[in-house]
Amino acid sequence: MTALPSTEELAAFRTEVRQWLAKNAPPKPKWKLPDSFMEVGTDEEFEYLQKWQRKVYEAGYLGMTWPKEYGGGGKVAVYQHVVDSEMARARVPFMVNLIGLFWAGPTILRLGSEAQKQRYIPKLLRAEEIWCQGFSEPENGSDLANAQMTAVREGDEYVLHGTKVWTSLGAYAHHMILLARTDKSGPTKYNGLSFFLAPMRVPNVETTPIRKMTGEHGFTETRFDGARIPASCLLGEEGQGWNVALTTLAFERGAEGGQAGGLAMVPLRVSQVVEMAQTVTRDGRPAIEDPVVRDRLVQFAIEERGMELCIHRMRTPALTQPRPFAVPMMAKLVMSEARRRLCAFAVSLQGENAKLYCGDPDAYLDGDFQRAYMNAFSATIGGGSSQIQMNIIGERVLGLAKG
Amino acid sequence: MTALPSTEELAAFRTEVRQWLAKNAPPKPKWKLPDSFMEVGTDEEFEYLQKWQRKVYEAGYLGMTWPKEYGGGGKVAVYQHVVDSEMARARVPFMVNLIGLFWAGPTILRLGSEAQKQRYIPKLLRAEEIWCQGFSEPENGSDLANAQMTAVREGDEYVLHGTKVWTSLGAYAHHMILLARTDKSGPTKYNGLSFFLAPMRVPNVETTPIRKMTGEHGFTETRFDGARIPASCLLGEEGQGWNVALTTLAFERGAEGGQAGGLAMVPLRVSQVVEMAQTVTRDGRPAIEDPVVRDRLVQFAIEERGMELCIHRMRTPALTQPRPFAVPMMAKLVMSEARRRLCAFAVSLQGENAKLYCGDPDAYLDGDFQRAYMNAFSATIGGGSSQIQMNIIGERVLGLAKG
Amino acid sequence: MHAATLETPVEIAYSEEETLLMMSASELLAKHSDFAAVRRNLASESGFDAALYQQMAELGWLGLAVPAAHGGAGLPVGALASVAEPMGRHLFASPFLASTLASQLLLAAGNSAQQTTWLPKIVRGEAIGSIAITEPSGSYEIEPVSTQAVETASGFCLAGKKCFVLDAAQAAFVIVSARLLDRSVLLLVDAAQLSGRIRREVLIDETRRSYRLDLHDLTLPRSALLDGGDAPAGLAHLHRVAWLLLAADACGGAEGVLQLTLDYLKTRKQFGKLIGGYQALKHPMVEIMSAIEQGRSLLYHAATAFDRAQPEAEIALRMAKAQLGDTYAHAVDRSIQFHGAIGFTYECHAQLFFRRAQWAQHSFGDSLHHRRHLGTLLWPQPTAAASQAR
Amino acid sequence: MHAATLETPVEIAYSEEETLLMMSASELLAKHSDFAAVRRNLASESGFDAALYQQMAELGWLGLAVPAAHGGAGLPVGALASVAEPMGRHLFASPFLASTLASQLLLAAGNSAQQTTWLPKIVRGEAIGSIAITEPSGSYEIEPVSTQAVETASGFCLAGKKCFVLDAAQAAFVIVSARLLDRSVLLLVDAAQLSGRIRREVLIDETRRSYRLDLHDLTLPRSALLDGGDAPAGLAHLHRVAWLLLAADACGGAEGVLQLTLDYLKTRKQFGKLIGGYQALKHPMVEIMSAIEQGRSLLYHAATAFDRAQPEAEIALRMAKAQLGDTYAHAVDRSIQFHGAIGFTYECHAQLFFRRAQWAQHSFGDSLHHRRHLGTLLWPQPTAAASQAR
Repeated sequence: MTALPSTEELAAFRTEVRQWLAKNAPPKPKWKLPDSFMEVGTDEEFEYLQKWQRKVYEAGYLGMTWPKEYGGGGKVAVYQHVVDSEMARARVPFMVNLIGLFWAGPTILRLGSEAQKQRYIPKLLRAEEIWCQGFSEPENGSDLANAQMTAVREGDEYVLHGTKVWTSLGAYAHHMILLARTDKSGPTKYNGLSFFLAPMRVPNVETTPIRKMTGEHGFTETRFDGARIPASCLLGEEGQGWNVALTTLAFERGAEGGQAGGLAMVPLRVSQVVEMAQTVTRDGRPAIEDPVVRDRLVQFAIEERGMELCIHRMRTPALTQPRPFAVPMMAKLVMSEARRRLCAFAVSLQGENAKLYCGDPDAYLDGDFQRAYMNAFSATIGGGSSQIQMNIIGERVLGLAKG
Repeated sequence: MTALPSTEELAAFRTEVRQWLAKNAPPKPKWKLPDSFMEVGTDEEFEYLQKWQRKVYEAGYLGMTWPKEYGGGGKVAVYQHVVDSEMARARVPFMVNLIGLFWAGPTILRLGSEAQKQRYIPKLLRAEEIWCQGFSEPENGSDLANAQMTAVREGDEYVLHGTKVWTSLGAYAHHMILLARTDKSGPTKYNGLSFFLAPMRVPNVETTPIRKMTGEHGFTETRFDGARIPASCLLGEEGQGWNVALTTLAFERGAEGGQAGGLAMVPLRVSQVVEMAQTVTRDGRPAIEDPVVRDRLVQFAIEERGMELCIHRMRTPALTQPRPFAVPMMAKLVMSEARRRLCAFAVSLQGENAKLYCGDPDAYLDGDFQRAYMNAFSATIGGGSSQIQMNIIGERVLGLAKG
Repeated sequence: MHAATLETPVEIAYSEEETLLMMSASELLAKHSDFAAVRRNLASESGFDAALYQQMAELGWLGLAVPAAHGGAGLPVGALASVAEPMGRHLFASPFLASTLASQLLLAAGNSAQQTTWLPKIVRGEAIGSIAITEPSGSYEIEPVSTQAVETASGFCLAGKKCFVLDAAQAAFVIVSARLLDRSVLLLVDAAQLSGRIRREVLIDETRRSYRLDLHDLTLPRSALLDGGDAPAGLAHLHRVAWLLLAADACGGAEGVLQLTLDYLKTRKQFGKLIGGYQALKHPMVEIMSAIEQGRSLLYHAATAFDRAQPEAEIALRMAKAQLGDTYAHAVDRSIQFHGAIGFTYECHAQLFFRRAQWAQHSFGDSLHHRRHLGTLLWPQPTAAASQAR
Repeated sequence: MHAATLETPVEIAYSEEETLLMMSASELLAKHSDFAAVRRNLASESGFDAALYQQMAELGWLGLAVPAAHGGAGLPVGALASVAEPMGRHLFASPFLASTLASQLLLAAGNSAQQTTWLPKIVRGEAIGSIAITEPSGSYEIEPVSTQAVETASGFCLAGKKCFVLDAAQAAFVIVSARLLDRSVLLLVDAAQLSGRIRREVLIDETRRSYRLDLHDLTLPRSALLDGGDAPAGLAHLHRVAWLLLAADACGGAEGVLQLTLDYLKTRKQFGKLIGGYQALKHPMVEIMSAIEQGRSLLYHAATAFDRAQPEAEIALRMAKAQLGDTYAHAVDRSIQFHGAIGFTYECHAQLFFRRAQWAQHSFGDSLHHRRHLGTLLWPQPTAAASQAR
């Protein structure tokens, strides 16, 4: 680790990043950019985003905190924070290999073998190999430990049987992190699970696209029907899969740092909705002139800034007492719920035109907010629904009893 | 039962009631009238209200549906509805013996012996004997079936040991309906409970006033320390107390009709808050002129009218499908929560003066709304908290699983 | 006086005829508009089942509030809610809404010839009528009308655009609002004249079909003018009918999505328990149910009060529309969430209700719009008392 | 430009001195302002513990943001939040608020003689100062001031009433706002002159003491005038200080009542289970915690930005006040409810927070008031763009 940069060094770095982004931000595509990695549904979307991630990586702006020997930058975290905030500010596209950068990568770096780190990390950063996640199964949406997929060891291989569902990027991924049952005789459902870095492009793995409520495609169902994968894909020890998964979940829920950085989705800012409220009219006058609309917009702005400032406050440990983990644990819940409410509100400002949808030439911003409202549920449902998040926070942060 | 009255008969009756109320409504007292029977804390309050109930009863406007042989009016329910709505309209005081009229009385009429009906009902209607309720115990607020008070049969008496708490009118009551354990050997907590019509004014019954958050007194804790009560006070059979209590709870929760009528509390109408909003200023202009205040007042008005109309809709069974019991079951929850929110909002309209409290000569309406906000919790907590109500409704009306 | 409006006694009075109508409509639609049927219609160009529409005509639904003289049943307008609510409940879309609005506008403002020509055909299901009053601004207000009409030697010439014209591609005629000098007028446009002037809109609600109309340089004969009544009054009546029908649609829809969600909560298990047992799901469902119960009561009152004097009827209608628009929107939002990942799929029926709720909320005024008007109706601003106080 | 204000980079910068101050204040108040001590003070006439107040003076809390020249520590105003938050956390009331507001007003508008006379005494705890700016209308706005000042031969003569004058009965002086011809002025009134003119108010918050002042025919010498600075600017500064202090009080109080509630939810059992395990209680507690975390961040940012240029500082302060006022009010409401019947008693400490939250919310602007001003600061109405569009 290098030393902490001075304020001047950081300011200079911020300027450099800003300039780079101004010069290198990808041109707006002709088609509608997905709202997040979970919405990537066509080849052209995928390729455009893959190219963008590679460009960011090659500029040295991704995986900045990861070890140099695996392709990372070996820098302190504050540099990546600067990059991420500048990318949000510049509203450039998100990183397509998000599961690799945020969840699979950190897990491999924490618990993987030296061979695994060398094998997977560099290609992951370069978006050369895309990752997806196989935790949910059709009968077990939230109850991950109840995985029914089986993995049977046969020589140097494991044979997989079962189905994973809600797999974002399932059609493009090279690897899937997944939980499978290697032993059914354990005393509880938590025993006998193993964690694999499973290749997707082997025989007997079949992905079926699932159509989302927006009408678009985005995720898949993945069937493993006797697929054979090398035993070297096992991460950690056989039977210790639940503990590995908990590590991944801690990364996913933001309770642990160590992600490679980059944007997870194009953030929706209150100021964009304000801009719309200044543009569209409600009953003949700009929506922004309605005092009730103003009151609600201000409230959204307060909450947005409150959450943003929480991230800042975390940098001064003395100001995080008595709940140092509250902010990282609550970020996903608060931000995804705020986004859902803000999208719904943004739609409502459009008057009769709120009924238009993407593709209609007269829809405001091509129906961006209408679609974004629907897509907002992917974050309030996926990765542990808001209800599950509240259980977790209530129990782990507030110390309340389990239900 | 007499036949249903014609529209003309009803209209004439309504006029008669209205005239009677105009003439007989009690004069406004010098002191502050309690918000509901749960708030009665002084002798002068009690006597004033007792006198008022007797007057209403003697005019034939209370217990109108109850059998004539026990002092009731033997009429169809619609007459009592007219009286009740006119009393609400005239904003006259509530009935002090509410537990008798609404819960104890209907339970006795449904399940009591002939002797019990004759003994208790007439005096109850006349407010000659006041009733209170002993369901809650210090360790069992919501979990009524877990009552720990014991009743041991000795000859023609039962000997009571234990403590009841949150007893409204505890200091004035002559009788308490209570649950006590007559047998501890039952397989579940529901077995071995018995239901008593226990006299309060016998040796070894001690009531201690509890001070409410408003600063006033209103309810008591009642200790039974070997109190002996006649065996004839048992309602129903020994050991069947839980079933009797369920009947009482059905009355309390409004799931069953048969109450004697009268007002349970002085209702808080949105129009009163509107009146205030037209009177008080916020930042120099009448509060009603603030568009955000107007928006919220309208929403309160919509919900108030919606609930009021629900009561009307119940009269046409075809319009109550598919949930005929939804409205009676939800009324307490909806109305008590609406009252709490409306009170809080009413306080907030007063600007800096919202900080003044009852007794300050400059407080708006002597701080009525400030106190009413605090008292509003008695209804969202008492008689089954809102959270418990939602469980009950979710399970019994919507058919959802128990938690 | 104004606060007293809030204290005006309210009531619900439904005739046996109306409750029977509601029950038979519910039965018919439950049978013919199940989810499979709804999804079949999503894909079709017209969006509806013509045979079923004909059946509705035979049942008299298209003439419920049309006088007997024109072949209708002559019931009060409020009776329309009795069929509109089950339609919402079963996500049923057909030209019923368009034709009913058109026939009500003809009754309010059309002349005798126009009424005699079109009403019997609408009632018999032989012709579909529609209305074109919404403009690109998306305003919920009746005024101002931007579309211009200019008087010519032979009639009128129009300029302007109209949006969300329901079923225009199937309609035999469309009634258009326009401004002629300083007054609003209504003009009946024959379908033949719309050729090349209509574009199907891409709607969030895939059960509906609506179109954008380009009226530029459209010439109409003098006989196109609806001169049997006051046009502004006709437009006001039209809005009131639309509020009732959309509140009813929202009421039925909210109930439909409540049932859909309950069905899921009663069968889906997680962590070994039925998810409906979790308070985080159970309690919001109770709150939604309560809101629906209140909304239904407001709806039936609005239907009862439809023909009452103003502002009583307007207050009742706007309250129902506001409450049910919000309730439906909230119910579908929670339905998606509580279905979990399944709820996020196109396959899950929750999205059908979700999209339809957007239509109900944003047609003819959302809740914020109606609350603002209700405030004005209940407490004119600034109040007389307040002005004196200053 | 205006929407960009929302995009202005924000930060929290706390010196080690400030965080240490916060920690030591927390420790001291946890020890000396436990619930027993708070309840003892409720019953006393003055409402505070004079010995403890002296100790605060010795620790320098009364001069944190007073320049060293007057005996203070010379820290930025933002540092006041570091002691005000723990005071809210422990329901601590003392003349700290009154004296701090008075000293800030003296610094902003007083002349050198007034500052030299009073500031050292305030800092040493020898004199309590207070301010009288609120009037019977209860308005949160600085303007208009209704109290009239008339110039006389020897000075001024006042007419008007002031409310919510903190600790007036204990104060050595009170600074009064008044209107002199067409401008606002500030006048320093010696305690001796208030005899017979003050009445203690009955407050919902029993930890506070405030008084109503009758200024009718009160004559003041010419030297009473604060003429060391612009009075309106002084009043604006005073409001900003009050927003910071009350936001901090609300932040601490919300945290205090959160902890009180959590303690109960972790020990109370019903139906054989700890009630904190029920989602109906657990989830709202998580939401309250999230709101507090956001509010704290807004508070620390407001403290950081206090001396920034306008409108940046004002936006930061009003956001903190609005968010924390609402959060505190909601947290106490739920605390009462979740304590069940116990929560409804005077004995339960929840009511102490409940009453104090009412004070915090309704002093110097509730959330609705601040959101309205924030709207104006962020998006002046009507916007230039909008006007052009029409």
